[in-house]
Amino acid sequence: MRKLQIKDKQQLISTIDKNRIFILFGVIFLFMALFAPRFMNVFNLTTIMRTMSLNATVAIGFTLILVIGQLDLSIGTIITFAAVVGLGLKESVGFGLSVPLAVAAGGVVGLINGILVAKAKINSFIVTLGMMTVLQGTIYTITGGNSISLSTPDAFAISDWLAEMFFPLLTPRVLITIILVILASFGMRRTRIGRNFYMVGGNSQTAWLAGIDTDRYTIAAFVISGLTAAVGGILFAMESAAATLNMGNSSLMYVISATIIGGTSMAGGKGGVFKTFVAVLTLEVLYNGIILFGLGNEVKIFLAGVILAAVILYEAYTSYRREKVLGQRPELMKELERDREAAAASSS
Amino acid sequence: MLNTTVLEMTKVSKAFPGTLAVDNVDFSVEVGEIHALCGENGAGKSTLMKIIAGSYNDYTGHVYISGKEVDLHTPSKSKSFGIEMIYQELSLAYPLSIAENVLAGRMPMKSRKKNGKGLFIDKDKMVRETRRCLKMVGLDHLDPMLPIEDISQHEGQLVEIAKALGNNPCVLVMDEPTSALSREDVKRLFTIMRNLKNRGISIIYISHHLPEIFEVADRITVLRDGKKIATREKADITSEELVQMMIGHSVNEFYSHADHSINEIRLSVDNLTRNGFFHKVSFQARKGEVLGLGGLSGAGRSELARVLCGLDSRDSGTVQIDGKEVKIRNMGQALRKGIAYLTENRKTEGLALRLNLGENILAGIIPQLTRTGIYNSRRGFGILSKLVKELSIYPPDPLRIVNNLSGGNQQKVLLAKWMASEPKVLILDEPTRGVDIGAKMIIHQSIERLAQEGHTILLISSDLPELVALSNRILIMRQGHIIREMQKSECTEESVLLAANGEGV
Amino acid sequence: MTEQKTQHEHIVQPEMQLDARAVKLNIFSKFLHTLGIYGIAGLFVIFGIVLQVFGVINGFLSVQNMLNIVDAVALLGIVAVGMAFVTYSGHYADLSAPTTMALTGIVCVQMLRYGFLPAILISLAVGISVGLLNAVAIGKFKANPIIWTLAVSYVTLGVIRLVWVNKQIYPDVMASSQRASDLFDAIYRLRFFGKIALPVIILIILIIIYTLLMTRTQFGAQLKITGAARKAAKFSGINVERIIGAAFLVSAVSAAIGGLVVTSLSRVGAWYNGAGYDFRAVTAIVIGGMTLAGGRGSIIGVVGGVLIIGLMNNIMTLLGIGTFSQDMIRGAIFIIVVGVSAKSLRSLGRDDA
Amino acid sequence: MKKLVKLLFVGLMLLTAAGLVFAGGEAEEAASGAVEGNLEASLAIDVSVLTAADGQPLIKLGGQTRPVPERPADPSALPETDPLHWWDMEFAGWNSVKTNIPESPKDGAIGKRIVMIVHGDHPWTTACSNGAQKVADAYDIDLKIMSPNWDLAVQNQMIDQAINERPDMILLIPLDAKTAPQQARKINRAGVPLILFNTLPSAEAMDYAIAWTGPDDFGQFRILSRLWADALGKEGGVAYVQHAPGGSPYFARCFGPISELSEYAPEITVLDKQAPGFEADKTMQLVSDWLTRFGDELKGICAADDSAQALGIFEALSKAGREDVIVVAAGNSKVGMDLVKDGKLYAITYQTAEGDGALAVKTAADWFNGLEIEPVRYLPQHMITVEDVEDFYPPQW
Repeated sequence: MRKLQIKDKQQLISTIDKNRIFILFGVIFLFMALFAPRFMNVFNLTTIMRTMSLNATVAIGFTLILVIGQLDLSIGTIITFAAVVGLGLKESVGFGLSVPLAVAAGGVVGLINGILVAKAKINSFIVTLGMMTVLQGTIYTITGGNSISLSTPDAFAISDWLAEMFFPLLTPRVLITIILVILASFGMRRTRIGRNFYMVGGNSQTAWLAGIDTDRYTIAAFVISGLTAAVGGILFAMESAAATLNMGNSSLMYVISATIIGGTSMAGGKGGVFKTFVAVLTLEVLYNGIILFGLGNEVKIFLAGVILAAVILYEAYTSYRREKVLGQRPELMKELERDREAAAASSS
Repeated sequence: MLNTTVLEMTKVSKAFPGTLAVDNVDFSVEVGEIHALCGENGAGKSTLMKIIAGSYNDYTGHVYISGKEVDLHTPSKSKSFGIEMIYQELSLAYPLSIAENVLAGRMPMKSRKKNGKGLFIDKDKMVRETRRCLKMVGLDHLDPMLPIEDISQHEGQLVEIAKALGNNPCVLVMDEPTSALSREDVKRLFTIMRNLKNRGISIIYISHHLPEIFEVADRITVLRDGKKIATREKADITSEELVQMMIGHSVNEFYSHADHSINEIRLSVDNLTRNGFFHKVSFQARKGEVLGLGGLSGAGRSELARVLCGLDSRDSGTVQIDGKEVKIRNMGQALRKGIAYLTENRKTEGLALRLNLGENILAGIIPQLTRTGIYNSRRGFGILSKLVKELSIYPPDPLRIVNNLSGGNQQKVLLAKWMASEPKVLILDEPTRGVDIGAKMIIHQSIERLAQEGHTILLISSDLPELVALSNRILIMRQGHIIREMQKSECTEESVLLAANGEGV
Repeated sequence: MTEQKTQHEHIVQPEMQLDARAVKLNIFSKFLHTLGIYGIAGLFVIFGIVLQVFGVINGFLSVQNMLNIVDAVALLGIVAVGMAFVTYSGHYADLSAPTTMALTGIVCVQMLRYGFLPAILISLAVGISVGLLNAVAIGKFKANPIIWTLAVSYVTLGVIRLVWVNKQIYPDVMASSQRASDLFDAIYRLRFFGKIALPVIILIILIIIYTLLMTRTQFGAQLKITGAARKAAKFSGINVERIIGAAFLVSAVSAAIGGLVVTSLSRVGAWYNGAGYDFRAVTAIVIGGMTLAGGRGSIIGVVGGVLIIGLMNNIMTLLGIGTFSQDMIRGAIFIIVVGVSAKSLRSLGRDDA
Repeated sequence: MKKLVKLLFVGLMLLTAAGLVFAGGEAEEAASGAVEGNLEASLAIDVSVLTAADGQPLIKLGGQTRPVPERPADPSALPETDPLHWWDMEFAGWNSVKTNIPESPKDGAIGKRIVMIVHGDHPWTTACSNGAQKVADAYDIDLKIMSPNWDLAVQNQMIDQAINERPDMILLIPLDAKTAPQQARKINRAGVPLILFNTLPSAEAMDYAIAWTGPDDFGQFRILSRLWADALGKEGGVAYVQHAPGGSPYFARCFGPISELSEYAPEITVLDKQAPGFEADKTMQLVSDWLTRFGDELKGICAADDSAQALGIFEALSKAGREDVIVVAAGNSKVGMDLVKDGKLYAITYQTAEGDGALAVKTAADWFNGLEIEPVRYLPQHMITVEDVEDFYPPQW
């Protein structure tokens, strides 16, 4: 009986641990729903969804990058790059061609990152840091320092269409994001290719020995990261009907924070797209509530930092604890308990 | 038994920058045989096997499988010919589940058609298939969805074996599969191997453990310096001949039986307990004594050592050195009190592989080399050159990166690190694991000399001849308790083994 | 005994190993290996001289220009040599450096009302306490350095902005006396011999102290082993928690000093001071030959990396290359230099994988 | 256990649904109940007596407009040195075709609700908000200020939220000239009156706003450049330290002077222009390198920022012992004005931060009061030199 209880308690803790992002989301959402003025209405919730769209899309690829145990610091500039390419080419080739080109551009940047990481074996932190600088320069050069806007009726039409709520909480852009999240989440969990990414991140040596082409998966992860960043960027730019030269800059730190808060570990092999998505939603609900309370960005930055720090500390502390008890022998623990009981019995 | 050759390699070579690791080797494996591969560390065994497993794409020579010439340039290619390899170091993905590790690269997919390629993973089938594989190695009590990081190390080793068996291989390569296994598990493994053999599966078996080889192998091939020396039937060769072929000349004796004088008590441990790891351990060790710690893997010996040197915390009990109680909270304090610990995991815990020989040897005595706040590694040069010479570390170049040394020399570097710190009590945890015979002898002689000089040695070893030969007394641990103390006179390989298994008187 | 010894010498055979000297290297990585980062710096100088000889640019080879380069990178150097300890310890980078700089600066300006020296001491203490947060979480609990320092930088930024309500404060307004304000102003502007600025002197002092610290002290020697193999260091009796913590403290000290310098330069205490110095410092450190894996590189190398960045900017501006193209070139050179040096280390067998 | 989590989730969903039904209807009613006599009371309020923190009048209307030349057929075909090349940017809004602009209620500004969305946190923004608040207080307007911290996605969200609150007016500083059209259009389509201010948006955005108010960057810099050219003796080489790319200041504070001087002082040659960002040390290295490269040729520097950039410039100049280089810059930060007072900076433009916010609110009030609003309202144009710099102390930020 006793043993069962201990097991249940441990199970409870591990279940809570695994689902902590959902609980965090629930708590923050409930708090805002109860106390934040004008929070619970269709319009505001749709606003949250709309704002979340960019970072949620970008975070799909970034989660994949963390799952394979790498880092991609260039996602922020890829967002901008895709936006600039997509909108800049629209005049000459139309959206029908410029949007795929923009997405492809993101993919190409990811491909270069991936090849440098997988084949040239340079640390991804360095490759993507360098790529960030290169891309920023490229963006400024091809635009001549000029943001791009599309103030034509067809551009406005697409922009309006993307932003229009056709169902509570859903706009086409949000729907695209959600579809991508569902596809990626399902693919990562249920397909062999998806599981292989985890294998590569969990132990690339094992993966390679199991006949998984780790280089190809590493490159693929960077390409997907580039693609999702580009998709996020171009959709965002189309809805804004403009591409500014730093529109993606704030996404980098945001996406890193959200992915970590969502429970994906920097060490690789752990985490999931859906959890990251919920983490993005959580942050977005929090930020939205802060604005509704009339509080400033300083509160927002501070709270985001505290939550992130708490999550990291919690995770570090659990693995610190786990290391302490790793290898404990159950029969000896039982023996200890028997001794204690005996001692208690004899003293009473 | 059909006497057909399943795998044949002719004139196979593999060069690393600056050296020929495998030099023009011919090697063949018959259907349904257990073929042992012997040689010292660096003889080229592992490289040869990695060629078979498809780890290199730039070897030269020819490989034939069932008479057909093939290229084994990637692991997946080798797998497609039914070659499976079990690696010496665990190659499991720790955050992932057992099932995913066992079925790595061949996850079952849902599909309407039979054997058709589906898109999604069939989870039920995955669990079923994993259970089947685990059952072969006696791990069917484990939940296949448990992540590897939640199971113990020797279970991990068995999972590794289950993984290879699950692929229905026709050639199975085992690179020191028993080094982390307990005696029971080794027995079970040998049974599995014989069963496989009877089913016509060929096994290539690499081990340093000669008794094991003579127990299971049908044929033995010896490599030395990358060249093949000979292939013999087991019946045609004796242990001494085999050793001679491996090291190139004959040795008269493995171990000397020095008699240690018994002095005053140096280390006294009383009721030491770490909850869940070992309970109420008490013993005493004298100056100049080699105290052996026998037992099966997982009996709590390494855990005891870790607590003694402050790497883990204790829950109760006392430790005295030279009659004074010491409270040790970390390894730095342990060193100051005169306790040093040579870890069993050379590559992860023992050495900084990317640093050079000198830096590694001096790593433990940095405080001693620091005077008035100034650290000068040159002060350690005397100790360094003395130790390098004493242990015949090759090459004797203090600037050589340790990663580029052979396993035996790495182990010598590790021992040198602790000899440099001149400890009162030196705990050696598997000091000769995975080490070639030459290095092993040098290490043994150093241990004896240390004892003669008055150091107290706690020797943890699963190598029974070594344990029996070197120890003055042996304490047997089993499941976290010391269950017996054996004097030198009553120690034989057999008696120790029986005691460790909880049998015998 | 002696008999046995001779026997050992027999047993020791020429073993298989990678012979470093036989490894074929391409010319560039050989060059990089022998001369290190100063080889590249030398290449840049030669390039500059050639350009000047052919009249493409002028004024490159002058004392004043070289001083300008040093002046311009002194601040980056101060931050980078400190953060180098973090990289050396195998913990990538200290992303909290920029906000540590801002915090130190704004606290110092705020405290100028109590006089110059108290302000400096208090603010340095505050800056270093940020490092203490990193030291505990990363040293003791093994939190991931990148995201932990990122979180700390968020928290610090939040604190600065909450306390000073998004305002910036001025030393001459806050100071109790003109003297305090002038002294604060002089942190950046004081010049020795009319040429060499105080930050350069600070940098030189830091280089000397840090080099000694890294190569000549117990801490440095133990840090190297900790950086190269944390577990092995722990098993060698090194208190890795304290060593790693100390590395983050050194980084915080440097960032705090850098914060004072940058605040003195811009004459305002504000939350955005120091922005961008995290990635810039990493760039310099990595170009300077320190690998992210830890335990390899030197302070002198990092200074070389800093100088290369200065030289690169100088030559590109002298050539009249625009800001935008400069970014592209900088990023590309960064990847190439690091890639080649990583490759040469690998082929020398000095780095795994 | 999993069930529990699922239950929690389902509960949340239900709660959300309930909330949607509950609040699903329209957001709050527009506030302003027209009070009798409100208009007269509003019109009677005189905000011209208000002063900014620097002692200058907060709002100085009239005399700030300047002649708008004819738009050339294709401005971009002209060279960059031609002033008319910049027509679309410089005179954005003057020939806008107003679309779907709401009628003024003409019931007075008192008691109205205004949401002001700025671009991000900065001491400048704080001063700007203070100015806006002063005018709002004078009119008893309920002013709510939101700051998106320089993030476009957040600014878009704030626009949505502001629309959701149904205020009487939205005041907006677009994060970028080019994002303004769609943002303005969105507010316009929601039927909320809009005034854009500070950042000069693309011309299209002006169609959807009642007006734009703010500094005349091009105009200011044309005046500044003439002053500068006179000091330079209308000859010699000059260089430009540019604003960060991605907005009108990047062009106005560099090509404004260049195009103006191409006519006014054609002997002045442009040696280089670079955008090192707003960091003193980077600017210092840039200018040091310029001094090495151009030597005595370099006679003047025009900077887009009078604090960090200007400090970097003077550090470089003092190191090289070049007291003769004439430097002008934009803005009147404390640092910049100190430099003017010390006789280092030759001239800076007067960019009143408080006035910027104040003018926007004042224009809104005028609209509520039913007054005629010109499409573009400029802040006063003034150059601060050593002669009158004392009048602008204490600095606004």
